[in-house]
Amino acid sequence: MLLAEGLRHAFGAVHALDDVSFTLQPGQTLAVFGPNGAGKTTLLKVLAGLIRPRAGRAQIDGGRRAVGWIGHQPQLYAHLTVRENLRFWGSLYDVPRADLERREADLLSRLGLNEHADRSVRALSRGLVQRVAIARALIHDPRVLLLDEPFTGLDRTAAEEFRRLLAEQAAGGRVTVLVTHNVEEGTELATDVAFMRAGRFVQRAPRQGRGAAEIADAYRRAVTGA
Amino acid sequence: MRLLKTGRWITVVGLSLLAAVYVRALAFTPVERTQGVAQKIFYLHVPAAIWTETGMILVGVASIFYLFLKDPRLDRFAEASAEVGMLFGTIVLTTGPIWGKPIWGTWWTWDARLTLTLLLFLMYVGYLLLRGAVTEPGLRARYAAVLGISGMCLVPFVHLSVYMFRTLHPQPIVLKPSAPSLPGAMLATLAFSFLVFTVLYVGFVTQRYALTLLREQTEPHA
Amino acid sequence: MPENTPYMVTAYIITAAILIGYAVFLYRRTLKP
Amino acid sequence: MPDVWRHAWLLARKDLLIEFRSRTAILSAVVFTILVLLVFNFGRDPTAVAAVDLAPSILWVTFTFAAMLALNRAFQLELENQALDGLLLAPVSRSSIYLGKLMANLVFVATVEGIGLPLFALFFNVSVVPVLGPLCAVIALATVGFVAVGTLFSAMTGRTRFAELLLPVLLLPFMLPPLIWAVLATSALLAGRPLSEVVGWLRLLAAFDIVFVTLAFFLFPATVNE
Repeated sequence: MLLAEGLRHAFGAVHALDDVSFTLQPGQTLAVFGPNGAGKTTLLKVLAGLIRPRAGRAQIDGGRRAVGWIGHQPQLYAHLTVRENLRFWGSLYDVPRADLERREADLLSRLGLNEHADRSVRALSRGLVQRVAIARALIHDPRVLLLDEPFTGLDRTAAEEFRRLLAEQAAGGRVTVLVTHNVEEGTELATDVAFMRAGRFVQRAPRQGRGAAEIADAYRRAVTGA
Repeated sequence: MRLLKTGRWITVVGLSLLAAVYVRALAFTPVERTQGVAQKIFYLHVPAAIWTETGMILVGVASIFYLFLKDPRLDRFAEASAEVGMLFGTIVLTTGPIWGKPIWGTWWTWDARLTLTLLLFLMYVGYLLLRGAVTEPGLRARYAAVLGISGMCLVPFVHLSVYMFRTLHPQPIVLKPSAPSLPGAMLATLAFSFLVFTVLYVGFVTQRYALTLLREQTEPHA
Repeated sequence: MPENTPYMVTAYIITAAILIGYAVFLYRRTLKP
Repeated sequence: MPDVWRHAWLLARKDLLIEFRSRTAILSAVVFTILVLLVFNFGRDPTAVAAVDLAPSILWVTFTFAAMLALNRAFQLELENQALDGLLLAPVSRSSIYLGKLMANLVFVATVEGIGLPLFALFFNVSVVPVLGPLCAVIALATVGFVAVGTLFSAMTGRTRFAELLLPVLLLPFMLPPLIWAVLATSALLAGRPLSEVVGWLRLLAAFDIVFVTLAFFLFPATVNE
């Protein structure tokens, strides 16, 4: 379960977060759309505990141990192999050795990375690296998944495949918060949608099966206040 | 704006007192027997050196409080104190060799006070360079605070290493724990000069602080 | 000890120059931040 | 506390694994050390200056450069792919990241020194063996001093624009006290002076290390926490 209550944060005079509150239950995926600089990444960083908010509270059951992060930067060590990366990040989250090996094998096969397991990350294509990033974010079986513009830098097919993997492997049974400025990419995954501008939720509503086009339209109306 | 005015006033008072100290040191203080007239540089060199060091310690103290309180005023003060400290360091590093030449025959001597001031000067340069290299205000303030605290903690070690290294400096006349062996008149002039440098430090820091404040208000960052 | 005088005079002038210079520098900078 | 050390060791092992796999940095540092030793050797007129007089300075200039090389790259690995954010997300205390990086840097510099010292003794036929024990103590203590402060500063300069230039400027004043004591201790040792003279400098070096490792341990979080 994820709870955000009255979150406020500012960098000097710029208001990154202006009283943001919401709660998410397991299985829910909130997609947050907003222009660049609306405070989306700050929101994610506050939820993940990277930034201490000026006011308000962000609370995740299980604390930092239960948070997985996938961003446009894969947060992997290029010189290490895929397996070494997973082993290293897993051990940082104090995953016991036996579980670590089992989860590693399971993730590698589910994400189709078996034949790349012993290649160094540097040698992999952008699409494959994103898959390793998913594996890295799931190695410690997090209850909450935070996605910061994960589709950037992926071509159409890779993005499509990446979204499929996210839907199947990642989002199931977890609380997920996806942040992006590109409405098309985020809509399929979302169970709830929120529009954010200047650090505030201008609108938040369940998706109710609305397609990307409808959401984009609602987004334009909400953000421009038309 | 009020701060700026007070800063200017204090500086004006400081500069006029400086003229008074010049007159007093040159005309009304007896000439020292062994070093002759060159000894009069002592009245400027020593107070400037004291404030160069005090400036660094104040930067360190302000930085410690900044890390706990995250109050931008402390960060602005630290920056101002560093810049003014470096200014006084320049005075020490120019008057020092000028004083050393006639007395010891060499422009640069590895004596305790000069080496210490040289190191302090390098720390100030590093501090201001670091501030210049980081644009994001919050990050810059935290980095500067970390460096400021480290700088302050280094000062005692510099004292240790410099005094142990062979020093040509005549035993520190005034700061000796036993009675200062400086005749009354000279000691009074030195105290007066120290007061002047204190006033100047306060005046400069206030103005420099107000300048940063003005700059932040006129073009707030995007 | 007349031959020491030029050193002393130079030092005094430099110190005054630095202090007054910085005061003027600050004054001008605070006029247009 | 044990967790801090365990996580630190994980981080250090990862750094060393990468370092000794790519080996470019360690080899270039060693070659650089040899180059500096050679330059001193040919730059000296053997008849005029006895090797022993110049030896301490040569040794410490070489080791200072080796330390500087290591420190310039200290956080390079973390900056690729934003791996540092990954570390900050993990339930790992910020100070253990510092300790891990400190250990990795110390091993790196110690390796270069381990190769540089015998070469130094060879090129300048300085009898190092009789005083090897205390000499290694001096080297170890001084190196910990440089690297402790250097690791803290490289965490800051790594992300600025001209990192390579800024680190030496920031570090220079902090290297001088340990350098002065190390050079004095080394020259006393090489000149065959009794051990009692050297103990004073060793104690100063130890004091410097304790103060600055502790200081860096508590200051490092401030460089990464927002």
